[in-house]
Amino acid sequence: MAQVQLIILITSVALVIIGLYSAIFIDNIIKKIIGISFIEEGANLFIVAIGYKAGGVVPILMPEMDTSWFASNAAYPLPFGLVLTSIVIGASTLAVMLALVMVLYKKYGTLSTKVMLADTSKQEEYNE
Amino acid sequence: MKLYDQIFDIVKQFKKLFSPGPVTNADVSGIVTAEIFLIVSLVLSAILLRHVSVLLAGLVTLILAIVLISSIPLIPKFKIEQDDSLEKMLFYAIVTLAILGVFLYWGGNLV
Amino acid sequence: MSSKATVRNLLAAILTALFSVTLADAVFHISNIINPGVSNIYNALGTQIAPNMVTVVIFDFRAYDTLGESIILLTAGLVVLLIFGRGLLGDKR
Amino acid sequence: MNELIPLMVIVPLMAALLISAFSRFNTVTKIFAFVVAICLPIIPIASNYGLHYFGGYEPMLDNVTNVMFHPAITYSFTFLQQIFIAMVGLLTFLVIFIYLTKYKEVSGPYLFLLFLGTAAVTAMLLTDDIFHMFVFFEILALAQVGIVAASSISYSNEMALKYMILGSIGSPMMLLGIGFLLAMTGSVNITDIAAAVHNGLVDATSPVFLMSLALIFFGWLYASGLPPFHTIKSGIYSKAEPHGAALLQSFTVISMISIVLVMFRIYSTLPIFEVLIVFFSILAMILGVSLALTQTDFRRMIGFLAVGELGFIGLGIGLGTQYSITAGLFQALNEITITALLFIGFGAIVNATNEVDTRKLGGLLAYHPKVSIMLLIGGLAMAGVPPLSGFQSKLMLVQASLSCGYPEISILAIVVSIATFVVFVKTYYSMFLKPKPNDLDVEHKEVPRAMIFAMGILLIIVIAFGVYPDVVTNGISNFVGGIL
Repeated sequence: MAQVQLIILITSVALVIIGLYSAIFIDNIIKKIIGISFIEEGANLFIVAIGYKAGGVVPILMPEMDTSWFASNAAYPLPFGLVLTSIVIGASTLAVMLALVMVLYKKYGTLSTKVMLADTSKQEEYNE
Repeated sequence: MKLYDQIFDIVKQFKKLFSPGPVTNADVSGIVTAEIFLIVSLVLSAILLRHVSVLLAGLVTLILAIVLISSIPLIPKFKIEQDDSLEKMLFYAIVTLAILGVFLYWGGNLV
Repeated sequence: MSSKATVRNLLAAILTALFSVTLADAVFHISNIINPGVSNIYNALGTQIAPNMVTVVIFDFRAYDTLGESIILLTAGLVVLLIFGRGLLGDKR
Repeated sequence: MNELIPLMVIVPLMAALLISAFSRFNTVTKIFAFVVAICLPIIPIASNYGLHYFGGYEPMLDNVTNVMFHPAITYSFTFLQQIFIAMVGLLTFLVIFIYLTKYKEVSGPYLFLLFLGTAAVTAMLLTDDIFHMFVFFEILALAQVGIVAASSISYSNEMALKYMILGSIGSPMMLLGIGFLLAMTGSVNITDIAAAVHNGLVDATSPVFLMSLALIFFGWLYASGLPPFHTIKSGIYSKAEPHGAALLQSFTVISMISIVLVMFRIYSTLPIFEVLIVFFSILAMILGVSLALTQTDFRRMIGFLAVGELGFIGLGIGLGTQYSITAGLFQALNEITITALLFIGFGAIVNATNEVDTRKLGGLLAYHPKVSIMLLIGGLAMAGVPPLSGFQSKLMLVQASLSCGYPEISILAIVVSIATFVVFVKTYYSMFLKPKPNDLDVEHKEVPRAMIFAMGILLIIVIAFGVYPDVVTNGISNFVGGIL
């Protein structure tokens, strides 16, 4: 049953790569940000997959379970705990990015990255 | 005379890239210093290759020095490549990431 | 200028493809060498604290991370409000 | 009193929360922020060295595999942490003092972000847990974005969004690297991971381990603003208020050294690790200083100079001997003070003239002699003129690279110092010595006392470290001996 874990791991890499591609090549800023959140979710999925244990049970002690049996058969809880934290981190960064995009969309009236996030160092006006 | 023309060319090219406004004496001296500093420091860091192989270091240093001096208005090119647009920043970030990952994974044990 | 951009895109695409192959290979190899490590201790010890091991990890062993997690949510909220204009610094320059 | 160790993080966090909740009451908030800011440098000095295990979970032995594990988050507090936390606490105090005296109405969210950033870097320095470090690193990134976005300078929102997008590529890569380490060792505690690597539980030559190095290294490049992230870092500094930028650069330096020390403890067995650090440091020095020479906006110029100085720290750590790492960390401490001094001093000029373009400034020596002299000393310290602190750390670096058998690096470091000096002299000339342009109207108002006070304090530190470097270097050297 190790295939399950392998499939999840490969999926997580696929998510990261799709995210990287869309973050580089797509001009629309919203789509770019969707790609970026793909990268974050890929990293999270990777850590979830580490917690997999072949033939293991969910790490919750049910009343009928023996504690020593549980200790040797439960899935690994540390990665799940870490992922819960990092999901919240990803959501927070996403919120801030989208807020910035909202403000900049009002300013420029377009979602194109080439217009919105171009080189600004030369545009600062030089008033004689 | 050719070198002089080339150095003069730096100033002319730089004016186009500058943020709008006059180019003062201090700026010109800064640009010329930057040009010389760039060549000297790149050649110096190429000498570090001698810890890998002395022959390689000599060759690379010579070629680098010749190439850099013959294409002397370097700073304008450098500045274009490192402006503030997201496109270029992302491009360089991705290139660094990919080279780091590929190089370390397949060849990190060779060093 | 557009030809330069094309070269750039091509280079980025090739390098990303190489990187993706590398990453996939690394992850393929990692599935053989996973080490449970400290999770064994959590599973053995945590049953005395609470029945759900993930809760035990989040709220007992690594509770300080969870504090950081809640702080980051608050920060995100405040920064969003800041971007929309609440509490900006005065002078326009 | 080891109970003080978590307080170093909790005090600024709680201050941040209370200030953001009660920012309506202006006077109370001001007094409260001032009092907490004074406490920040005092707590680390009053605290004793030691370890703090959260929840009281001491290291435990896994009965099956006979490996020691730290089940809970651990903080370790030594001389290195003490000196850096005290320094960043002092800097936070000065910046908040400047801010409180500059604006009549305090902005709650901005004070929140300043305190939160301090709390985050303190946690990053103290922690012995790589995931905990990642969490606080993300908090720090959000706080930096907030500080930039708060500053109503034109194009600051664009720069903040660029920083976030690049950061959202950099930090998930770091998380992926942490995931690789977690998969291989089953722990996120740095002591455990380092022990697993050094005991041979993890194959240090396996490509997967090297891949984790590549991913965490990329995250480190983003955190510290080394190339390819040098343009965005200097941009961030130039779009923040000058006193905010003084704090931002200290955050950058501290996150750089805390992550690189973690990487050093885990990966120091790999020869490629040191090569990589030296490579990127040299690149940072060359690109940072050569771009600083071509700037006309002096905030941007100091930003690039700060990136160039980061290269010296990286060099010290990349050379990998006890002496060189001590030199690198001492350079980090000096850079925090000197760059903060420069940012605050140039901030005073912005305050007086509302102008950031060096071409439109001039003749300010007659108007602000105190500021100009302090700035001159700061710039000399950055370029490494004796007897100031920058000289001591750069001398140590040059000696270290000579004794490692890399005379080229010594020459390069000296050349970079000279170029730094040129940058500074050029800017100083065009701001203070050149005749005043006719259209420049200097407001005849005093530079805020708080700024003069802050610069004076930082100057005293710069000179003190320059005359008595042993006070700091001995302690740092002991710490480095412990991790080698």
